[in-house]
Amino acid sequence: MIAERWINWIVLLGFVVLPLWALFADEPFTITLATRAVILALAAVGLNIALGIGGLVSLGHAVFFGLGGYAMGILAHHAQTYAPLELGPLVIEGTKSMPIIWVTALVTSALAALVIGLLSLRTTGVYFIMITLAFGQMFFFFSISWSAYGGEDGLSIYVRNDFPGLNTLQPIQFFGLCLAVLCLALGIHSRLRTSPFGLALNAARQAPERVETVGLNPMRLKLLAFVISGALTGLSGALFADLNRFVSPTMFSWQLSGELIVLIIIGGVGRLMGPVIGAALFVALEHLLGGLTEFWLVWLGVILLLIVLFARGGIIGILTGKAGPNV
Amino acid sequence: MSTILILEQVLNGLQFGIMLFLMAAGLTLIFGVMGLINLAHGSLYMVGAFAAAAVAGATGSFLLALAAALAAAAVAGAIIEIVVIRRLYRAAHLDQVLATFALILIFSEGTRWVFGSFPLFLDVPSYLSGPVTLPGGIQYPLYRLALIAVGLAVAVFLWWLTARTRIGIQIRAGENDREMIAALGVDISRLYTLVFALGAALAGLAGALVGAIQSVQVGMGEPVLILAFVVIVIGGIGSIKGAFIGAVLVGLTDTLGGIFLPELFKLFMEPGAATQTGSALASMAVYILMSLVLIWRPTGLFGARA
Amino acid sequence: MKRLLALSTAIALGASGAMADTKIGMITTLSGGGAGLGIDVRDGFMLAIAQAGRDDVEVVIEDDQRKPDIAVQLADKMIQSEKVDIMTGIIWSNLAMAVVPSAVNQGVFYLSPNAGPSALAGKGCHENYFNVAWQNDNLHEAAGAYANGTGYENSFILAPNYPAGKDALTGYKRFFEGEIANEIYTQLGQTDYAAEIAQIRASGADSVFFFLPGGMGISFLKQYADSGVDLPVVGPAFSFDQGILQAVGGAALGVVNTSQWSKDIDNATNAAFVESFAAEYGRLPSLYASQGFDTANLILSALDKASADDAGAFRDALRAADFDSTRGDFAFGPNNHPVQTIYAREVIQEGDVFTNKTLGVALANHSDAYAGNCNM
Amino acid sequence: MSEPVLATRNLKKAFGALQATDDVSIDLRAGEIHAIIGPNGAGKSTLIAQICGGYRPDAGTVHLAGVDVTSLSTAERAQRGLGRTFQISALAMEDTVLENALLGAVGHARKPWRLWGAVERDRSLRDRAMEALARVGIADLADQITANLSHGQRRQLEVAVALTLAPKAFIMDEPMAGLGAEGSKVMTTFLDGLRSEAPILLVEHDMDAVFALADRISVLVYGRVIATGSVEEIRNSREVREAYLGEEA
Repeated sequence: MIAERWINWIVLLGFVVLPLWALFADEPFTITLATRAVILALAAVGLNIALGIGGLVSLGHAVFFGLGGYAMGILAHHAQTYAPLELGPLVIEGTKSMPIIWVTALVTSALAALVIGLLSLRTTGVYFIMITLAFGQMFFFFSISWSAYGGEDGLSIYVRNDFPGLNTLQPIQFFGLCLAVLCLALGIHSRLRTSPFGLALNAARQAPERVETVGLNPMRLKLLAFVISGALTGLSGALFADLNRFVSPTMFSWQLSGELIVLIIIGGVGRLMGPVIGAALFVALEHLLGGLTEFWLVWLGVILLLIVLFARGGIIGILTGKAGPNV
Repeated sequence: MSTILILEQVLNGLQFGIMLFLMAAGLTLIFGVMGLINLAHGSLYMVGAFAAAAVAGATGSFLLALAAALAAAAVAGAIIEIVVIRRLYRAAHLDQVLATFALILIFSEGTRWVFGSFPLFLDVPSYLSGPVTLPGGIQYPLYRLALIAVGLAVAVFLWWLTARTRIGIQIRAGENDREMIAALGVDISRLYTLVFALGAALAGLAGALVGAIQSVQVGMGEPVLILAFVVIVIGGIGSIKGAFIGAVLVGLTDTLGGIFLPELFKLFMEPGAATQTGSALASMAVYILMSLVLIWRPTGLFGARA
Repeated sequence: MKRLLALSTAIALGASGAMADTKIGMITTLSGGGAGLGIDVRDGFMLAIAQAGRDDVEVVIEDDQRKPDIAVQLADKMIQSEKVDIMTGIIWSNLAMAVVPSAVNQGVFYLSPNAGPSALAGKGCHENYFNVAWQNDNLHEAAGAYANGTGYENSFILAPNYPAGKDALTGYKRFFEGEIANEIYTQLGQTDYAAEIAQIRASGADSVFFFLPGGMGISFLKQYADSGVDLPVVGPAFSFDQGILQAVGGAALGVVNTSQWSKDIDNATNAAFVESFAAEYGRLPSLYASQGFDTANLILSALDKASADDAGAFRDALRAADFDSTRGDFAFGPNNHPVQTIYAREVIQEGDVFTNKTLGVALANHSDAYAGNCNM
Repeated sequence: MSEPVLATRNLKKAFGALQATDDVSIDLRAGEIHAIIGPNGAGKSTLIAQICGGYRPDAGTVHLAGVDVTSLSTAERAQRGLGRTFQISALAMEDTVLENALLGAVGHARKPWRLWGAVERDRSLRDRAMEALARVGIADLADQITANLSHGQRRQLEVAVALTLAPKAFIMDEPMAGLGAEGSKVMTTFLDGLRSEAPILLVEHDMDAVFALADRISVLVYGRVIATGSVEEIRNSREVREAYLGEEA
């Protein structure tokens, strides 16, 4: 059995070495794949705060992913058409600057998470799963028929947005930027987990009545976790949109919410690096199996099934021999 | 808009609701008895439709096709219960979601593997095709009336099964307390397989019945699965009565919303924009309904209070 | 089928040495919902490649699962790693919008075998983007023209509430001169049309135009046929192609639909195509298959004149469209979109098989409404 | 006599036809242990839930330190000085013993919104938690996973968490259950000393412990308090013997 700490460092090291190898071997697509894994991992790290620590099984996190994506799409669209966004008296100039887009994505998805959380946290268990799904579906159908920003066709951005001091058009530089953001999010997760808030949140998942009797409100703890979680997933949405230079309603789809959960479970629920390992494996499987057979989704299904049935605690669970938290 | 048209649309809403009920009944039964979230229920619906299309194509008999749908879905249900689901009863909801999500992938692509990528043909039998004239002069397809009748019959059957039979007593006991039915000397795992197969058969029946007027294709189960979940959540998970009322509510909301919301917006917007806005809102309507119900009653209309 | 796949692999293997002069990347939908269309395009395309018997052309095929982000990722792979010269294959407008603009901006040629979003025909046109199928509005416009010719005066029109649906209704209205009884946007993926059919019955229209691709169209036609409403129906070919018709069955009989291709269009290329496709794959070709076939032949004809490395010459060779199309005359307009004849077809039954019979021309030498906005 | 620390006045709660608590008025005075006894189903758990905020009473009030807290939530009552232990352990089973105690310290310090800085490195929180563990005698188990504790050790941890809150009044639901003879003795001694810190409302089935500890006893039968008095008075009450103790005597 291997200590979790070692696994974490090895995985991070892998994310540094592999793209560097790809750079020298002139395999730019490998870098693109790695970037995709990093961004999906970031989305799942966000979800993991709500799901893994707080026990909130949200089947609607695609809402935040999509909002982040559209924050990027809409701002960059207005910048590339030189037509400011007019909201009544408020006129907003479009921008191609990543930091501004990121802040917009964070704030928008945090606000959405606050509202959705306030309404959804009245419910628990399956009802919570389903009400978050319902919010996801609302955003999905709205975005499909919202013709101002392309509806189902989505929005194409012709050139990737800028980050001061970097040439984001270079795959390796954009990858590095995404990896840095992921590391920051992992830092947040790890600090949060051991902080007084994390302790209380973790207890609120396991024994909410205990948390109440020490004078804390479990619902408010979960709400804050949901907001932080939504904001991080929103940020990943903005990066994902920049990776593809494209946003569309599929970012709001319930399958995407499902995939984020899948990533976390593959890696290990509630583990710091669970989502990262899950995302890496998922992207690798998608790429390798997809190359082997048209019916690769069958095999993906079989692999997922085996993980649920025989590998409680995901990959990290297998490697460390310790089952993860019970959600 | 004439009264007759409005009445006809209400009938359409009811009919759509009853179709949803066929799907939701099995889902809520399985959740109520075994506490299992079965995302693969839509796949069983698809299995029923494909089995019916295959048998109808080979024999030309719609009744045989229905029987095949029931049997195929029940068998598929029993198999996945024994092979996979059985290991998940004590697992967290999260594991159930993932495992049954995996089953969707396997069923959908497996079906495409076997039947190919093109939709199959399944038609309304000649003795049920065409419209009939209802009192008030409404022309209504006979087949849709038959669907309503089957749906009501299934509702009565389920009521009878749970309220009046030995199995029903066991099922209700199982909802409350697993140890208790063990104490009653019931073989729990057999009961569970049976209930799961019954729920699957209902989904298969729904798939075959609906497949005759819709498209029998891979992935047909997913949209209706989501709606069925909306239905049982509104009704209160585990409650057959809740599923019925939830289904009718969702059916009416979806149908009438699609018609009246665009008309409503035409009152104060120009027609083209009103149609689009109204339709957009209509597609969100059932989800808005569900969130409102849950905000008002966090365990649905007839769900057990926490 | 297996034989052909083996063949294409052999081409790929043979070409992976120094031989590969031209590399074509095909991104299309081969798994999940809507895979039938992608498979038809691929099979039509590969049939033409196989018939050409060239060993200097390599085709790389990838499955986009109908997901825009996957399509973008595959496009990156083809451009960055495979270094393809030409790309093709995308079925859906939303995926095309995700992939095409950035691909052509990176100097790759893109030939669309199916989607033709208006944004890429007008202001967003590009010298490296060629559409070998149709601009999205074309078949709908032809349906409007056909409705005029038949004397319809009051149409009930419906389509799903998404951009292609709006384009469809706009296209129909652009050519239809009669009244519009009602205009309805249904939900994307909707399966039950009882409410819409009731509205059609009550509307007082004399004809129905609908655009409901895939399973939506199957559901609508079956339910419409069963409802007893007997107004004539017109639609674009998408709900009446060879793959779908067998699933609709008798409900589609007699319905008129518009298409730039039909298997009975009388020319030698088409006859040979229909026969060899059926022989190779054991099924009748669809319009998607014909589009794939034409796309491949267009590429091959251009390669005969110029190497894809010589972008200017190759572009001119493509624009000349000097190949035998399955649909007869084929030329490109100023925005690299087809100028072609669109036919009205009727669904008939030949033995056990439902198929289409050409009725006549709906629109001759038709271009599109956006060409004027294109400044290339 | 000074004002009681905790007082219920005419509490009523019904579930359908069942009157779970019927006009219950109980005082808890500074420095005392007040035991609530009664047969199973007498309404003890419902009474505790109403005192702690789990149920809203149909009628009546709960006062804590002279303030009406009837309309406050469980958390707010805890903040005002109500320390509770559960009959069935409600602990974060995946966490360590220390983490459970730290949770109490976080609650007491009202620091749940600190998102930064490891909780275990916070000296004041850690000291508070360790001190509580030491007082109930499980400091050596601090790094154990709670799920691995014995039943009795979990009871001790329950009490330790309540201690970290430094409450004005303790509500203890069967703290002796599952402790065994030796453990009961230790716990009895501990609670005996604790009453000087804050009074204890004790629900307990272990009659030896009750008689050893209680200053006063209230007897709850069918949701009603049929008697309140000293140990001697309750032992000698004919009514109580008939209704309850009679069967055991």
